[in-house]
Order: sequence, then C-alpha cells, then structure tokens
Amino acid sequence: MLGLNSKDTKFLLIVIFLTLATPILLQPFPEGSGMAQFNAGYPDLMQRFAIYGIFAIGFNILFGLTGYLSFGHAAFLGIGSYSVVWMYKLLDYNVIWGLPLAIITSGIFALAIGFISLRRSGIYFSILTLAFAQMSFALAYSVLTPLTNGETGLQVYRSDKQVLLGATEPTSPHFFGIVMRENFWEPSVGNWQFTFNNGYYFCAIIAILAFYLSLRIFRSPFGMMLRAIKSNQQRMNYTGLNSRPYTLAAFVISGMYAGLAGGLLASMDPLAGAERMQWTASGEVVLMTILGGAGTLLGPVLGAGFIKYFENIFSKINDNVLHTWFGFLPDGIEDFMVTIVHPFVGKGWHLTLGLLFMAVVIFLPGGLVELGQRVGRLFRRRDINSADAEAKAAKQRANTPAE
Amino acid sequence: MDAILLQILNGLDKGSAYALIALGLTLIFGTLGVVNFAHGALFMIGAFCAVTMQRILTISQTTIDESRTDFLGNPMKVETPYVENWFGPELGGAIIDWAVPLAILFAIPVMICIGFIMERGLIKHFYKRPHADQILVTFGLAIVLQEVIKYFYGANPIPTPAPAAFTGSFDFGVLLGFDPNAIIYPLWRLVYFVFSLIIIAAVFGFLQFTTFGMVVRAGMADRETVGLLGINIDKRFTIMFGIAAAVAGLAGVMYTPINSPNYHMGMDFLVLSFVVVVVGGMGSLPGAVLAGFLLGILESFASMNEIKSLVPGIDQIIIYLIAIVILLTRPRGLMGRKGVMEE
Amino acid sequence: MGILEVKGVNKRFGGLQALGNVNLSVTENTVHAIIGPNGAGKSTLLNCLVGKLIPDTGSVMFDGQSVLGRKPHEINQMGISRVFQTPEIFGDLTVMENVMIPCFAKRDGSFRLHAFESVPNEKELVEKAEQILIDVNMIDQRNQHAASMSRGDKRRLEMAMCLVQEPRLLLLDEPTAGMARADTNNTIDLLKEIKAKRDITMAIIEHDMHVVFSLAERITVLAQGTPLVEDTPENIKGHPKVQEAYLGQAHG
Amino acid sequence: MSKSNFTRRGLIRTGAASGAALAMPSIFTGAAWSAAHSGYTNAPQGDTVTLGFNVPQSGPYADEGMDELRAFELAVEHLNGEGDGGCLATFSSKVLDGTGILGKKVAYVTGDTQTKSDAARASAKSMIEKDGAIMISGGSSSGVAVAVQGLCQEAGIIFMAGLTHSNDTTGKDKKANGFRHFFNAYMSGAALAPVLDKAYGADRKAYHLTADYTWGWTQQESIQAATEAIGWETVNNVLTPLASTDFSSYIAPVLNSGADVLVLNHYGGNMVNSLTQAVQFGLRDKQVNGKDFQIVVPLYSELMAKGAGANIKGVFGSTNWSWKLQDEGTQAFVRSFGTKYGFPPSNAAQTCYAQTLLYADAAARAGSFNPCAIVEALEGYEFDGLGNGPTLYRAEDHQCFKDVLVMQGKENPDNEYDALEIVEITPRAQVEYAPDHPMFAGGSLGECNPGA
Repeated sequence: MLGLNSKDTKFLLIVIFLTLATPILLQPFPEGSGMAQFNAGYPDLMQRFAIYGIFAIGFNILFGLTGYLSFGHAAFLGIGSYSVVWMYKLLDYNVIWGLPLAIITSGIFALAIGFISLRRSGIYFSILTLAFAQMSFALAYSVLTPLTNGETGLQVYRSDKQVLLGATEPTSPHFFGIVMRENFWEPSVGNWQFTFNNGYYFCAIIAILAFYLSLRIFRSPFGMMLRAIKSNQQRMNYTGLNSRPYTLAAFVISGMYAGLAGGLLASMDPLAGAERMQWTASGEVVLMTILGGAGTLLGPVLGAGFIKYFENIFSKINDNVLHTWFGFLPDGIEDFMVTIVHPFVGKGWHLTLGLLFMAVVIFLPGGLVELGQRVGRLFRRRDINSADAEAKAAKQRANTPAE
Repeated sequence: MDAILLQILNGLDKGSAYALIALGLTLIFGTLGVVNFAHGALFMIGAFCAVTMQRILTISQTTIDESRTDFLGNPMKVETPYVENWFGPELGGAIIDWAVPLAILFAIPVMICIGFIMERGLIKHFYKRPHADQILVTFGLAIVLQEVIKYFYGANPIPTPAPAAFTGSFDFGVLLGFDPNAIIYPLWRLVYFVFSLIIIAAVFGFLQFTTFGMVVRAGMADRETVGLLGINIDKRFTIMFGIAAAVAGLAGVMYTPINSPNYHMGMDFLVLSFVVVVVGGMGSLPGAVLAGFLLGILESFASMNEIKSLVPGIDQIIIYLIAIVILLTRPRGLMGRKGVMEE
Repeated sequence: MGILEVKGVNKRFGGLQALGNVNLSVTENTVHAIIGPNGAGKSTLLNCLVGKLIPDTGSVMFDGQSVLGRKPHEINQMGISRVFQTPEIFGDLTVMENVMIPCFAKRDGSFRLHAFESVPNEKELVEKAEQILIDVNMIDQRNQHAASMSRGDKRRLEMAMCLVQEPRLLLLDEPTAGMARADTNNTIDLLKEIKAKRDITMAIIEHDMHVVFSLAERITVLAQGTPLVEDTPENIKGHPKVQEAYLGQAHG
Repeated sequence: MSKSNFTRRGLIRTGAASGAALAMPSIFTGAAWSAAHSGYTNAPQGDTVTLGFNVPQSGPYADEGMDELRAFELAVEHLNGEGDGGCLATFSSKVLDGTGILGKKVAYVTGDTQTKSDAARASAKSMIEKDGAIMISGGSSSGVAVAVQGLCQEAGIIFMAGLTHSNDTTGKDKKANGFRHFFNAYMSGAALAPVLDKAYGADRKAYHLTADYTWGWTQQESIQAATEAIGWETVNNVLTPLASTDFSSYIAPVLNSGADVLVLNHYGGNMVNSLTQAVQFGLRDKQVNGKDFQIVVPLYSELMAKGAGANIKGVFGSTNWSWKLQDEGTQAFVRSFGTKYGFPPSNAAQTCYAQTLLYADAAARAGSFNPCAIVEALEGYEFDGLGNGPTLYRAEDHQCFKDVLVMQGKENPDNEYDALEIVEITPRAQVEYAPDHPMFAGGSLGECNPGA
C-alpha cells in the first residue's frame, strides 16, 4: 500500500495510530492525582512533540543516512518561522501562505549553505554549518532587527498591513478558518480529561506525511545511495557516482523539513524568536536524533519527545509539588525525600537531562530505539531472527564510526 | 596608529586565552582521538577552583556587634576571616587578596584528579565508539558538571578580583613615544598573556624534549605501532588527559579576574574553542595556537569603530566568517592532517 | 591501437620520481598484467589511470578519450572499474544492496533523485543484480551484511559490483593479496570464468607470479617507475632484465 | 505536611460529580482555553485560584529568577493568611484580608523561562493549558516579557510583568492584558541625569557601550537624551554583541576618544564583565579633559552589583526599589522576606511581590477574576504602601509611575547585600512622560481580551 511493503505499511499504520491517539496516550493519570503532573496531553506540548518530531525526522535524513553531522540546522528552523510570521504581517493569518514559503525559503538557504559546507566533510563540515547558523543568529538578534524584530521576536502588530485580512477572519493563525489554538473536543471520562486541539491535529497530519515521506526516502534508491555514502565514499566514487549531489539533496531536504518545523512553530504560536537559531537549538536536534537512535525511522521522534517532555514537565516540578507527592510520609521523611529529589527537578531539570543523556549513550549505543528492541526481545526471544530494519540500523550505528 | 597597536595588543591577549583553551582540547583530541565537549566545563571548574580558594581563605569567624544592627533590626553579625585572625589583618588580607594566584596550586592537583577520573571512569569506554557518541556523552557530562556547580555556587557571577598589585593598567604608549593614555593595558591581562605563553611553551617543551612527550607524540601519529613496541600507551594517555584538564583548569583560574566566573562560562567558550581548534586543523597543536592568535587579533580589529561603521555587526560574526573563509581555502584548517575527522 | 594508451607519463612526489616516462598499451579483450618489485610504481600508475592522481606530464587515453583531469566517478562512467587491494565495499549495506548500487549507477549516470521510488520495484536491475550474484556464487548471502563476511567473500562481492557495471576495462589491484592458496586459486578460476563469459579487458597489478602466469596474456614489468619490458608471459619468464630486477631487489 | 491541588482539571473534577460518563463532544467555535460557562479563560472553579509564576530557573538569570520566586511564594503566603501578612497591613487598599482572593485559596505553578522567548512562551502556555493559571507573572528580561505579554493577550490571561526595563514593554509592545510595575529605561535616564549633573558637572563627554539588542538600544537612547538635556556631549555609541564576555577591545579605545564618562548600557553578565573590565583598564584612576574619568551603569540590580564586587564602588545607577528604603511598606515587606529567607530581597523580588498583591487586590475590588474586570480595576489605579510610595497604574499604557531610586556603589559594604546605597529618591513627577512620548510610540493597547 502507498508504495510500501506490508511490513512498512504496518509500521506506518502503527505510527499513524499513535500520533492520532496522542491526546489520550499522554494523559495516563487522572486529574487531581499526584501523578497528574506527569500528564503531557495539553495542546502546546503535543504540538511541540509533533513539530520537533518533524525537525528530527528531517535531520535524520541527513545525519542518520549520510553521516554528515550538521550543527547548524536551527538556522532553517528560524528561517521557516520568520517566513510564516512575515506572511501573517503582509497577508493574513491563514497559514496556507506561510508554510509553503517556509519550506521554499529554507530550501533555498539550505541549498546555498549546503553547497558551500559540503565541500568539506567530517568535523570541518560540522563547523561550517555551525558558523553559518551562528552568523544567522547573531545578525537576527542585532543588525537584522528590522527584519526579525531582534530580541523580542517577530510578531504581528496592529499596524501591519495584512492585505488579505477579512472582516470576519480569525485574528490568530488558522487554516481556512480552522483556528489552531482552538479545541474541537474536550471529553472527560471519569477523572480523566482529554483535549483534542485543532493545531495539534494539523501538526500531526503534517507529521504523519513527513514521516511517510521519510519512510519512502529510507526505502528508495536515493536512501540507499545516502547510506552507501555513509558507509564508503571511496567505493561510491569508484562506482561512478558523484556523492556531492546526493549529500546536497539530503541537506536541502532536511533543511526543508527544518523550515517546515519552524513554520509550524509559528503556525501554532505567531511569534518567531531569534533564539530558535542559536547553536543550542542546533545541538538540541542532534541530541534528539542520537538519543532516539540515528539512522532509525522512529528514533528521532522518540528523542524529540523525550527532550521536550523533560523541558516542559520536569522544569515545572517545584518544592511545593514535591511536598504534595511525599505529603503522605511523616514530616521528617517527607522533608528528607524532598531534599533528595529537589536538585533533579524544577530548576535542576537540566541535571536530570544531562544524567539521562549519559546513561542512554553509555548503556544504549543505539539510542532509545535499542531500548525498545531489548524490551521487545525479552518478550519474544524466539523471534531473534526477525530481520527488523530498525534493529539493524541501530546495530550498525553502534558498530561503525558515524562520521 | 596607536589605535591599531592597541588592538594588536588586545588581539594577542584575547588570542592567548583562545589558544590556551584550544590547546587543551587539541591535546585530548590528538592523543586520545576523543572529541571532548566537556572541555569548556573543565575550564569552568578551573575558574571555580579560584572561587573555592577564595571561599576557603575567607572562612570566617562570626562575632556579634551589638552596636550595629542588620536589616531586620537584629544585632549585626560581623564576619572576620580566620586567616586575618591568625596572621593579622595586614598579612591575612594580603593572603586573601592573592587568592587567585594561590588557587593555581590548588587547581593543579584538583584538575589532574578530575582528568584522571574522567578518563578512567568514562572516556576510556568511548575510544572505539563513534565520534557522535563521544560528543553526546561529553556534552551530557558538561551539562551535569555545570548543573552541579550551579547547585553549589548559584547562577550569579562571583567576583574574584586579581591581587591589588595587579589592578590598574600599564601605559605602553609612553614607552613608545605616544601621548599618555594612548595605549594602556590592564596589568592582569598582561599577566594572563605571559602566563598563557608560559603554559603553551611548557606543553610544547614537554612534548618535544621529554621521553614521555616523545612517546605521546609517536602515539598521536600512530597509536598501534607504539602499542606494539610494548609501551603502555594507555597509561600515558590517561596522564595526558590529566594534563589537558590541568591546562584547561589553569586557563580558567587565571581568567577569573577578567570574567567573573559563573556556571555557564564553559558553554560560552565551548563553541568558540571548537571553532579555534577546527580552524587550526584537528589534532594540530601548533595549528590550535596559531588559530587562537589569528582569531583573537582579527576579532579585535573587527570591533574597532572604524571597521564597525563600514560593516555594521561585523564583530558579531567575524569569528565565524573567518572560519568559513579559512576552511574553504584550506580544507583541513591551517595545519590539519589529512584523514583526521574527515569521514 | 589499444583500449588504454598510456604515453610518456611522469609523476614526482617531492624528490622521488615515482613514474618516469611510462608507456603502456593495453589491447582490448586481453588480460594485461603489470608486475614489478615493491616501490616500482605499480600503484601510482594505477592511481593515475583512475583519476586519483594526476600525472605531471604525459597522456592517458581510454578508448580514444583522455582521462586526465576527470574525477574518479567520471572515469568510471567511461567504463573503467577498479578492484582494490583491500576490498572496498559498502559494509553497512546488504550484499544485494551492494550490487544494486552499481546497477543504478550504470543506468542513471552520476546523479538522479529517485527519492520516492522503491528499490524492489526496479525489476530489471534486481534481476541483473541477482544474476551477477549467481555468477559469483553469492546469491545465498544476498541479505547478509557485507561487513560481516570473510575477506574472500568481500573480494568476490567487490568483483561482482565491478562486473555488474559491464566495464570495458577492469583494473585489479593485487586481487589475491593476503589470500590463502585455495582462495587464490578460486579467484583465478573466477577471473578466468569471467573472462570466458564476456568481452572484457583486464589490467592486473600483481605480486604473485602464479596468478600472473595463470591469467595474463601480456605482461609489463615495471622497475623504479619505468617499464623494463612488455611481452608475452612465455617470453617474460626467462627474460634476464626481469630476473635482474627481482633478484636484485631480493638481494639488496 | 502541605497539600494542595494544582490542576484546573483536578478542581473541575473534584468540584463536579466525579465519574461522569464520556461527555458529549462539544465543538467550540470560540477560543480555546475556555471553561465554557464562565465567559473567560480558566475561570477558577472550586475553592482555589491558580497563578502562574514564570521565572528564569536556568541560564544566566537563574538566581534573579529564584529571588522572584521567593517573593511570589511569600505573596501567596500572605494572601492566604499565612506568615505575618507582610504588606497587606500597609497597602492603601484594604480589601485583601488574608483569606485568599475572593474567598478562593491561592495556589500557584512555576515554570522556567530560560530567558528565551520561545521557552518562556512554552512554559506560560503549559500553565494556561495544563494548569489553568489565570494570571502569569515574573520574568527577568524584556524580550521574555514582551513575548509572554503577547501570549497572555491572545489567551485572555492577565500578565503582571516582572523585571522588564525596556521602553517597549509599555511602549511599542504594550498590551491591554499586560501591566508593568517595574520602571523603564526612560525613567532611569530622567532620574539619573540630575544626579549626574550635580556630581560630575554639565560639561561632560560620554562614551556609550551598548548591548546590541532591543533593551540596550532603548536604554542607550533614553540615557543619551537625558544626559544631552543637561549639556553632556555624546562622543560615541558602540554596540557590543550580546554573547560577549570579553569587552576589552571595546573598552581599550575609550580613553583615547576624548570622552570622560563611560556609560555601560549592559545588564546581567554583560554588565558585570564590562564594568569589571573597565575598572581593570584603570579608567577610573585616569584624568581626561582635566576631570576624573567616571563610569555610569544606568540600570542596577542587587545581584549584578554582588557579581561585580568591589568594582561597583562609587558608580551611579538606578533601581526600581531598594530594601534600604524606610517607608513602612518597604519595612513590612523586607521584614517578612528577611525573616523567611535570611537575607534582604532584590528589587526584582519586590516588583513580583507587589504585582501579585496588586493583581489580587484588583480582583478583589472588581469582585471577579474576569481579565476585563481586572484591567478596569487596575487602570488609573492610585495606591500606596507597597514600598514605592504613592503609585499610579496609568490607564493609557499600563505603566506604573512612582519614585525612582538613584543608587551608588557603596565604599565599605557590611556584607554582600549591602553593595549599593541610595543617593536620591527621584520623585515620581520628575520621571513622568506623556503616553505619546516618541520613545514609546508605535503600539496600542488594544482591547482587553477575556479569552473565551
């Protein structure tokens, strides 16, 4: 189906199901319980999961397949966001104008940056991409303020033209009247409450398309060529293939994915901040991809979810919350437990994240996907021979130097 | 003319700081083949060695001064450092004043220990892993280290002044026949510059003239052969990691009076130091030093008003611009070897 | 006129004259061996043929066209394939994929963005790849990871990857280096079989005289960067200059 | 043991009969974040009301964020009738009685802005969407304040800004749902100029180093205008990259430029480093044009003063408030803060404390949590007793007008909290400006947005 073999079709269907059921799956705890803190099924975070998932899927097409480690992909994220907000400012709040533009402009920038950077390989390539992204960030923050609104971030002002804005049109991002920030269904079952948000489903559908596209690329001759480049560039050249156009195509495609993700960020929330282009943001997508499992299809998405979850959920756990959790304990023990946990949550969420990074890299060289596999293998020992593409990719990565 | 001389001086000084950090990074990469994203954190820990030294020297005896009140109206607590109690305010004050230079003695063993622990406990398991894994695990370590420092020392910058003898500036202009105040430069920065040169020279001398250094250099060139000769290269590499950590740490200690240390100063330097190392050429020590000075001087020039008025914002991007130009004209940086980190 | 004409090629590395005035003519549909002691310039010559090195002077013509200044992939597209001393294969890919890539390269040229097609759907290429795997007796290993195979298998795979492109000239750089006797003989048989089945020119650089004399129709002897003699195997065997070159090296 | 509920949904569920079957699908055409039956976003259900405190907990301003958080916690305590009540006793409005707000106990959630617009908005959104916060407060930079203020306007939530000093927050970027208690760059300039005139004379040449982003520019523009008004000449204004940690190449040419005053339009780590390095250059020991060279730092904060250590001695700057003030509001606040935490609060903390009380008071006076009712209650509101003297929340731009403090680095501080001393309390009249002042032009408040 859809040009996929039955195994991939099954895989795709599972991913579609998981994506569509996210608002339910991420609300496992009833409201009012101490664990409700860990629920992640609210629109903003779900949107971020989908958007950063797209970002990481795209990054993986470059890094996972070709092994070229770009440290500047955040630049395309920023360019995508700026494109969309500019369309709001000039035309109207319909995201239909901005999103294609985001993909095109980031594609053009990726073509230019990739054309120059891909003249070098290995860490020299990484530093070139980093340099371009950092320049974009520094300029966006300062000199280019008329274009980017600098520190504050680009946003729509009442004085903006918005030439297409109709009288009855929503004044926040929408897709032909479907307003992104609105929820179309807020059911509750017992103590569980779920939020079905327009914006999330908009992102989710695009994310599924993006995933499907990446699945096709992985299975295509082009994807095979990219893996061949990662494996042995010398043989590639002596097989009559020039690797540069392939890597450049991969770079542009992944840049367009990043632009799309940036555009979606601005579609959910009409503000484009310059920090989106900083090296830390580029580093974040590298971490997401490797953490989840570079070169695997689902890994980068898992990595993206993992990091965004920590950023948004763990950073909000303060001492007050801790006291609620451990409130059932006698006072002395309660305070003791709070003291123990305190450094790892709230303002210490970075510490937890750092420790988990290290743990994953040390114990799971194939990333989170490998964890899934190990667990899976525990359940079906016999099926070791199953030629699971994911497992292979994860194993390969562990065995061969990536760049 | 004097403005240009001043910026050259400034560039050399900035460059020495870059070179020193890049040197440590290159030592680790060159000897161990490990991309160490925690190097900035080592620099930061070095700086906090100075803070710790200062804290130790100012451990105080608390007395209550009934004649004064604090902000809540309670009798004022007056803190007198024990050092001042023991040696008298004169000498004791002088010792506290010299906390930063004294911290060097404290930092060397601490940093070497940290280096050993890092290498034996973590890095050694990553020699055979892909560079991406090395980056991730050392980056994770860097986050953990800086968060630990933040937990104990807070996020605010902590003032760690240079000894009083080195505050103020030196007037080069008068020496060279310019007007007074034409070319002045802070004494402590001059100290830092000389200190950097000494450390850089020491590292090169060590590698060039000692048997240990010779073996390590041979190991950098061809690890397996040296291993075959029956030399325990691993142990030497551990020591090398300790030395690199110490170099980073000392750079941090001496930098504290210039830049009040805070927990994220390592990350601030991380990207920059990688750019320096790569521009110099992966694994090349002379390249790292050369690139450090080059970037320092060009950065100084770019921040001159005359140049900024021609190209607004040039000082924001100059480092990256130079990196791009150099990498496009010289594929492996200034002095990089072929085949290193190129796959 | 040979399919490959090397004329007056010189190559210096600093003070070292690696190749001095090399002339070489390889006739179409023959197996031509280039032998010589270590440091004779065999590998340098080979690298000049495939575009990895550019000679200082001289010309290299393949089928009437100069290869000089062309990139390795362009030279390959002209019809020259190369087998390396240590097998260069795509270790992360399966055996089948390893063979599919040259199939695509042959059909599509240097670049085509076939990002949304499916590999198994390319029936024609799949058949071609399967056929070559049958030819080299590797069809059972088609889904195996290339990196996990033995050295002999990797060599066979590499040859399959070259042959599937139907090159007009196959360059072999010490194809039996480091092989056990049995493997060497298998390789000789394989090459003989290949030669028997199709019209192909082979240029072999080889140390092992057993291999050379089993396969070669013409032999060029290189010493110190210069061709000493070029002749049939029978004539080379007893040639005094050749013996001098080899023995001289053996003793000195 | 402390126990409280934090999620809106928890409150809804415990309020309503639990165990309801699958609710009917309700397809909204109005905005999200709604509790449909109340008419405004996140209307509190049950017996608590949730406030969101969004402060930097990681990044360079983490300590300042922690101080803000302390003040918030203190304010919540006081509102709920715990502790000594703090400023409730001194506040000119007497509607708050320590029983929460409108009879509802105050609960709160916290988040990390990371001092990045994106992260701050993500954090604020999670408070609104997940936790049902009805007001967001806090923050330590203008970029974040403007970003979150915009979000709150869209969502129909009240934003009570924390530390934000850029003119834009209540100028170009002002929003009907946003309120700023903190002073701004214009006020800093207006307050500093007369003091500088008195201390250094009218015949001065100033050299500006300015952080190259929005706040830096408005700060520089304001102080330049104010000092030129007293007769100073501006020799040069050099923009420095935000990421700079070493300002030596910018400081080196200063002495030779003919300037005799260096104005550092920097904040946070930038300010600590540039000031430290300028002092290291020996600028303050020099004489130019026959006068002692001077350094001015227009915006001070206690934490940055602490970071700069001895370098700050004698340097003039301005703050919104100081714990050294002697009015009874200040004393009440400092006493409860100091008793609870052991050290005096920063002016960022005071602003956050005052903002929380002001919000609670406005809700109490309006008799509703409806954002539009609160906007109405706060607009043009005159009050006193929160530490800043008589204060006005101006209706036109939602900026507070009150006295501004000119501070100077103290020569012999008693301890690390004693780095600054008050030089002058600049009266409110002197720092007032017309709502359409050119430095604040370009934006409009728009309509208050109640959300649903």
